[in-house]
Amino acid sequence: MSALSESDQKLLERIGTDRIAMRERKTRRRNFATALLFMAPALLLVCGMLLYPVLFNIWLSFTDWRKFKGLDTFVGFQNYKRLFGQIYFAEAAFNTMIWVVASLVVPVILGLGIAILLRGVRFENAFKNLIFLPRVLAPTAVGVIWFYVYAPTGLLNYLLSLVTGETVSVGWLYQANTVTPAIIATHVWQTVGIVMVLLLLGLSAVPRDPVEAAQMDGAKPWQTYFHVILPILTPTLVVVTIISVLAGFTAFDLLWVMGSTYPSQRTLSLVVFMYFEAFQKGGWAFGGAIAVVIGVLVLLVTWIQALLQARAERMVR
Amino acid sequence: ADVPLYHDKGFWSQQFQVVGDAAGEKTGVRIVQNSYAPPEQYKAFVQSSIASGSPPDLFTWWTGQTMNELVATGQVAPLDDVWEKLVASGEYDQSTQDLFKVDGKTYAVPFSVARWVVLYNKKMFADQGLSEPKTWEELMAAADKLKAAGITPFNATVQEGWRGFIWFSELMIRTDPEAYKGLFNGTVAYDSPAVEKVFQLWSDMYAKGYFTDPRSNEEPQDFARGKAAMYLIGEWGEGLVDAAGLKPDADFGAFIMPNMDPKLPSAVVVEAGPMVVSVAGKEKPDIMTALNFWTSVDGANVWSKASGNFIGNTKADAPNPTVAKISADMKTNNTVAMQRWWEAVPPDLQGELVAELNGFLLNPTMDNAKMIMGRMQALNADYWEAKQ
Amino acid sequence: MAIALDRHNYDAIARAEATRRKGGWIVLGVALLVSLVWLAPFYYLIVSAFKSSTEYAAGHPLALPQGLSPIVDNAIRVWTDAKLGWGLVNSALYGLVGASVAVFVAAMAAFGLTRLDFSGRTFWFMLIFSGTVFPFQMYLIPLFFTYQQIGLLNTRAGMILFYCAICVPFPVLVLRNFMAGLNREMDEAARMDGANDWRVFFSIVLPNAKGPMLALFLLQFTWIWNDLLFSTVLGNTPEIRSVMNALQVFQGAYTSAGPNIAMTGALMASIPTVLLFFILRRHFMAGLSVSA
Amino acid sequence: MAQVSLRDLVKVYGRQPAVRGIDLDIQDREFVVFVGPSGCGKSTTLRMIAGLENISHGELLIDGQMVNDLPSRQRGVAMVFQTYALYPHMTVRQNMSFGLRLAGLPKAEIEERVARAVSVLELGPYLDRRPSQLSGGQRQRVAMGRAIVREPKVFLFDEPLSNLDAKLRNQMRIEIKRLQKALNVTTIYVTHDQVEAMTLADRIVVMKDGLIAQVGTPIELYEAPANQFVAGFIGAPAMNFFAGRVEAGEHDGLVFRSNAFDAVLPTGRFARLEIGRPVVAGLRPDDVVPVGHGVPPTGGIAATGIVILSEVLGGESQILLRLGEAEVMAKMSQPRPVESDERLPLQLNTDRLHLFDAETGASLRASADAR
Amino acid sequence: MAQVSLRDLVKVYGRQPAVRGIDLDIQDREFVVFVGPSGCGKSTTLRMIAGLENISHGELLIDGQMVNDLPSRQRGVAMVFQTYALYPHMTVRQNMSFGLRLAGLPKAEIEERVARAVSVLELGPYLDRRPSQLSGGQRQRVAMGRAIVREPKVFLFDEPLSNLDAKLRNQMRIEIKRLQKALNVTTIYVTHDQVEAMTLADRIVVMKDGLIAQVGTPIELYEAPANQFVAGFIGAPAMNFFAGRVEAGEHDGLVFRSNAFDAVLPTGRFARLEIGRPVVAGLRPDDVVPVGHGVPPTGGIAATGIVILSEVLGGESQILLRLGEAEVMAKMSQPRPVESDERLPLQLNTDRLHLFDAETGASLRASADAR
Ligand SMILES: Nc1ncnc2c1ncn2[C@@H]1O[C@H](COP(=O)(O)OP(=O)(O)OP(=O)(O)O)[C@@H](O)[C@H]1O
Ligand SMILES: Nc1ncnc2c1ncn2[C@@H]1O[C@H](COP(=O)(O)OP(=O)(O)OP(=O)(O)O)[C@@H](O)[C@H]1O
Ligand SMILES: [Mg+2]
Ligand SMILES: [Mg+2]
Repeated sequence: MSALSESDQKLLERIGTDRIAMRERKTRRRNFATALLFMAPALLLVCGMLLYPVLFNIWLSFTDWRKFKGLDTFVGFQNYKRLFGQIYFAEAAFNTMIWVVASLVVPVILGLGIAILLRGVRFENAFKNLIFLPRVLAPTAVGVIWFYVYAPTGLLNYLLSLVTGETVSVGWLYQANTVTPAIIATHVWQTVGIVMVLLLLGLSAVPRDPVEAAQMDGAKPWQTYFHVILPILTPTLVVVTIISVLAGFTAFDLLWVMGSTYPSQRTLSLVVFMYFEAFQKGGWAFGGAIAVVIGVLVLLVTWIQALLQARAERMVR
Repeated sequence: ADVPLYHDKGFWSQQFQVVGDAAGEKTGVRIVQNSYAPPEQYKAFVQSSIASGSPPDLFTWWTGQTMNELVATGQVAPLDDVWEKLVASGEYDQSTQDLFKVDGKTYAVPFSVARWVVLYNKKMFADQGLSEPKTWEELMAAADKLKAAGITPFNATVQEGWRGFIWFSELMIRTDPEAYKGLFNGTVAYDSPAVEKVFQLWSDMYAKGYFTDPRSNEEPQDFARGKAAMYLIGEWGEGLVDAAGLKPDADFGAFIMPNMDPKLPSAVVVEAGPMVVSVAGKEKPDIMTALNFWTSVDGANVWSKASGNFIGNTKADAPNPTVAKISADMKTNNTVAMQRWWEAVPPDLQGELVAELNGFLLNPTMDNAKMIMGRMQALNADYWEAKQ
Repeated sequence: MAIALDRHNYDAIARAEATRRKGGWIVLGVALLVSLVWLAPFYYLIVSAFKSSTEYAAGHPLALPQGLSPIVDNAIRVWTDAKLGWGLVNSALYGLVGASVAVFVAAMAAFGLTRLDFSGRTFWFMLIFSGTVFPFQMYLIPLFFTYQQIGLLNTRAGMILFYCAICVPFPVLVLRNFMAGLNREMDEAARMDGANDWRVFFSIVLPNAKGPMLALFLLQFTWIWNDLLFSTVLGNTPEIRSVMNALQVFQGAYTSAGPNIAMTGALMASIPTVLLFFILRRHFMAGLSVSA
Repeated sequence: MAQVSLRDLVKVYGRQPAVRGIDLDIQDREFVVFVGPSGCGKSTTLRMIAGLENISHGELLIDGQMVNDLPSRQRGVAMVFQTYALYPHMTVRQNMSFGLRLAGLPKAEIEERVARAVSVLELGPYLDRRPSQLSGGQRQRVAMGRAIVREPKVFLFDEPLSNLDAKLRNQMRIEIKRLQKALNVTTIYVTHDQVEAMTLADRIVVMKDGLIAQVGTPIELYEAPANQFVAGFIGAPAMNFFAGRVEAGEHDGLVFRSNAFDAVLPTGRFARLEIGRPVVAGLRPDDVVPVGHGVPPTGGIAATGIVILSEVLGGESQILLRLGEAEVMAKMSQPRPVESDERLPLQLNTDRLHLFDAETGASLRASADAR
Repeated sequence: MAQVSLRDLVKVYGRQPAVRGIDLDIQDREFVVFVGPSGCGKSTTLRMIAGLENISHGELLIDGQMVNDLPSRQRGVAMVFQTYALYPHMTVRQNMSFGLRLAGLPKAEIEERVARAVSVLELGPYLDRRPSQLSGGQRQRVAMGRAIVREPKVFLFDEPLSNLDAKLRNQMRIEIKRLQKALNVTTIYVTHDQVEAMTLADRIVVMKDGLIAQVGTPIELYEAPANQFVAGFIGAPAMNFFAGRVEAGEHDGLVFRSNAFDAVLPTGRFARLEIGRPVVAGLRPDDVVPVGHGVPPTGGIAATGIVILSEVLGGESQILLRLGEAEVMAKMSQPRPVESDERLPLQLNTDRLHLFDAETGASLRASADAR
């Protein structure tokens, strides 16, 4: 707000700012009371069912609650100390990072590629629906399907046999070097659809004119994409990126179902690790500590998102 | 009156209910089964209800260390009075009662007592002119002969992620039962010579091609399809093979695996499924009525007919030919019951150790075995050290 | 005024132009190839569900089933073993009630947040939205024990209550953006027409948010339907558990349902959402467009 | 059918004044138009009258009753919004009857009132359409219909035509004029289009920076703007301005001298003229007449302009000229083609000269309300 | 600096023709404006020239070379879009230099060209701003700058001013005119604003339904419209039309007779007139002169109109009158207030009467290109 001119200051003095402020406050208070009524159900649900558990979780991560023992003793950072000292934790954290990065990079690049490919192609809608379809399947069902696709006698090996001409029986989900890529591929198969649809929506919202202007300016199609369309698409890309990252962080169902035969399943990601420690071994407090660590990481990412998004929007709008 | 029975054996819930209904008819106290899945959730449910001081009256649990932990809470009732009558009536053996003892008191009745035996394909054995092996040498000879005929001798997989210990514990028992027991209280290390010997043996058997692809997810079906001639599994597996199309007695038989050292007493792994009663439940007559029906000959018959499971009542009908045969074999050989590795090992180590064993199945070389032994022992040592 | 509009045979020109324009075939080819990759698992799923256990083991994965009868056996096995009937009923109940209550509650909150002028709106929004910022895993343990204590564990009410709550924040975000974009003068017109706040909400804003609300309902319904994590933790008895949870039976330690059974289960559990998607896919896509 | 009085109306947003004190009496059945540049506070004033904004200070009276604290619905006002603000999910009929239904009027009465408005506005064929199925002009009419059926005491319009294209805007402007004549309701109309203001208003209120710059009939504002701002704002093309000073002329007369032209100042037309005073003279393009085109002014002075640019508009053209050192816009009726750099003889109708104080911009006319 | 020739240009969308066959030769350095109602195919034609749409049929020649199949970048054309189409993520400088950078011009040259355009367009202070930080007029100038720096042979404009408000539109119109004069580049300009067309064009192309209705200089179109459509489209307020028929008059002359007025038809002005022929007469509002206002026409007939509505615009007013049974728009200069229903004596300048065939709308003038 610009500084007030002298005459405005006089005006304010004449009419008295306090009375105005009071009147505005009264209006706002009345509005607030009404708004609170409208928000009440949502607030109750969210606070009671979502925020309370989060606080509870943070508290319990500082206790030594396990198995049959009640929730009473406060042990400070002991769980965290134990956690950070564990080699399984390091492994799970590392794998989570791989997950996050892969489920960010691959679906976004692939989704963008497919979106560009499909734009305006004949039967665009049919293709779009097909690629989106896995998204409405439950991850559990997807996990079951792909579990058998990857089985030693499953579809993938069969197809590879057809290609190579000899029998292939790789145990994709049994080996350390293939299990993560295999599950990531499934994750990608499931999530590319939504990424693609979001990007297509973004692309269709890219105004036609700057693209045509670039064409007039002498840009070849790829230059148009690179110099004009993608920069304009940045806000959508940021949204998509963040959706992908969060999906990567919290992915559980696929890892649970598809990793069930992998000897070191609990190290596949932090979430699986937490589930093991808490529910398999009854280490509630310890599991709670892992959950808090995941929470902190997710908040960090969300925060970065907010920054990126603000920047991207400032750039384009 | 209805009494609830909580369990995590969803696949047997109908069968449980058959018994429950029969109890209702016979005694007026109907058992209503409540099934939970998966097991982790079930454990969490029981653990938290105990933590809050209100455990279910009647529920299934696990034997071994898991049972010890439960008993330690003081919230389940000893059932020695019940057992006194059961043993006195001659329906149950003392050895069966021993399966449920913690510090001298008995805390459970069985809903299943399954021996871990070798199922074998009778046709394959007949084709190769083989009969039930009585000694380790005969077993190995049979394996060699089968192998030579292009038949894989043994079926073993990592299906569902928990099966890795089966052969490990069996081989431990067949070679060094004392060391086997020592594994469970920290006195024998997982990288001790006794264990290494087992891994060597196991690895050699793999090297000879004795085992099927560990990555199959259709273990019982594989056996039924003739992918292997022998299948080491709990007696409850009989029903699965049956369902997969191979008929007991006619198509396949069962025997207890012989010991490597013939001087050792005959032994078999017994997996017992315990059913426990809370302290409060013990005071309720209906609960005890239900429990009594469950363990009675009538109850056992209904259950075995419905589920194919043996609960240890020797006066009851054997649920299937396999159980009958094994019971008879045990009697003749004075076979002793051994605790299953899964129940015997501290629960906190179960998951991690069995994962390592699965890792061996997938890469059964001695090099890998050495690494695995090291890692298992590291976990084991940590655990016992923390226990001090 | 008659200017001769038919100087040419424009149909002929259009046809000539269409033949002149080539290309597009390559793109179409690539698109077909990509969609084959997407289709293969579905094909695999469906043919597997049509095979008996022996048939599955005998033939190669892509082989067509020999008959239609195995699917009936498979389906019956899935239905009885998993008590799928309950699962379907429960999931439908949770999905319908949870998603519709959540979306309506969210609409109310979004109205309060966007159409009424008061200070600190961002704070209140963040408070509601913070419900989904944390990873879902953080809710598990506390909810489980709290539910256990207050007797909500393994009750339909408990399941519905939770699904209502977890499905609120995202719709609030979307509807807040949507309602903020609605013409405010419309409210003012209604107020000048004599409407109070509730009237404005029910008669003016709500009817106009129908589109996104339906889309959100669909998204949240599928989410609830597909959820495994919470349904395994909060509702585990056969009468309470959801369809996805019911399918877990085929992963139990003592069962050995073969791939054909497991895949039949996956297929049966997926049919409702897939059907819903095909019938209402335009609304699904619309939902995505408001969320982006 | 009401008088509306604004007494020192002030609106402050936060600490920023948007309306700085408006005093105005609007007569019963009067059509008052607020004009002014963007951001000058027109809409804010209107919205205070409508009851959509709190009044920070001052009083608003409708028919003598203080209504500052009455909600909109009790003020007897109806408003037509720039965006029409139709309810998109209701049909035309429902849109128009919504307010009446809320008021709980009997069904028959509602139907009758709607029917009357529909026939006035010729909306018959569209009654069951949704707003999205209507053209811009039709929507505009529905918005008016919605206001009409409520039979308000005061009509408020906030730039109701600015979303229409030029042709439609002209047409709807005429319709609004006709309607107001027929209904005879006090009307306050906000626009920033001066053609609308000129053609519709009984009185125009020109606003600037939250204050009234001048109130008057269209002709008054055109002929006798009270200050340079109004002079420049009203009339298209805009008035030409020339900075200069007042100097002594022959016969005790005064002369305006600038780098464009010198003109003898008619006696009696201006007041408070001192010699040497810096002033700004204003001359409308209509008063810069190329010789031989249009009505030659009876008085005035001759001059020669050099054509910079000419724009033919058909029946007339607008010509930008260099006159001395200044640029001047002239209007040529019955136009002929002119070339760039052509020297064009002009007659400047200095009888109609305006003079403004160079500093304050206030008009120096003898009597500001003389025609 | 190029000639552009359109030879029977056709565009068909799907099966729907948008442009139905356009023949036109545009001279080097000529400023040609396409006007016409919405949807008549103006933009489509322009976009075919730009290379943004495939040409369905016909030939497009630039400097005699057939360019139908050349991509835009090889045609030497530059375009200014209605929405400006600036790259939102680039600064003004980057926007302007983008095309040059793509073309791989040396840095120094790029900078020089941009600097030149910037100084012409007075964009200096905004070079490092993003489009979102600019006002409408500034964006418009950047869009022009982007076209200028490429030094194209042909400039294309698609309604470049329609997103600006009235004041700015006038201002930018003059700037465009100045710029084109300075740069001297063949220019094709699309608008549906006839003031823009009249003021900017060397020649106007009036389009209707995908065809050319008339091509000519602004004055030609105004004075001698080739058909009723052009007559009604060009000129504001629009020409008044009167349906009537040709009848025999005194001295072997012919008379136009309608329910508004009768007029003797000047000999020689019209061709192909048979007695009894149904025709439409056209008379511009400028030629309906209230007696005592404006230049009294030398010829013409007297009549009396009844005022329906008058709109004062300051220096003139537009008056809607009832004349006989028809409604007529008249222009009154040096206006005085008139009342509704006032009887207003008029002079109709029937010397400037237009006649059109009632059926085809074609002009019945003796020589369509005579002034
Ligand atoms: N809600 C608000 N909060 C703060 N300032 C406001 C608000 N509404 C308007 N203003 C400010 O008040 C001043 C007057 O705004 P108003 O909308 O009345 O202008 P206007 O004359 O209607 O302009 P326009 O012709 O652009 O509609 C402007 O400076 C504007 O920025
Ligand atoms: N991409 C397209 N697909 C189908 N029809 C189109 C397309 N673009 C334009 N048209 C149609 O072609 C006709 C001419 O459109 P065009 O945009 O050239 O009109 P215009 O004269 O520029 O109108 P305006 O003044 O509204 O811009 C219209 O009927 C329009 O609907
Ligand atoms: Mg406004
Ligand atoms: Mg256009």
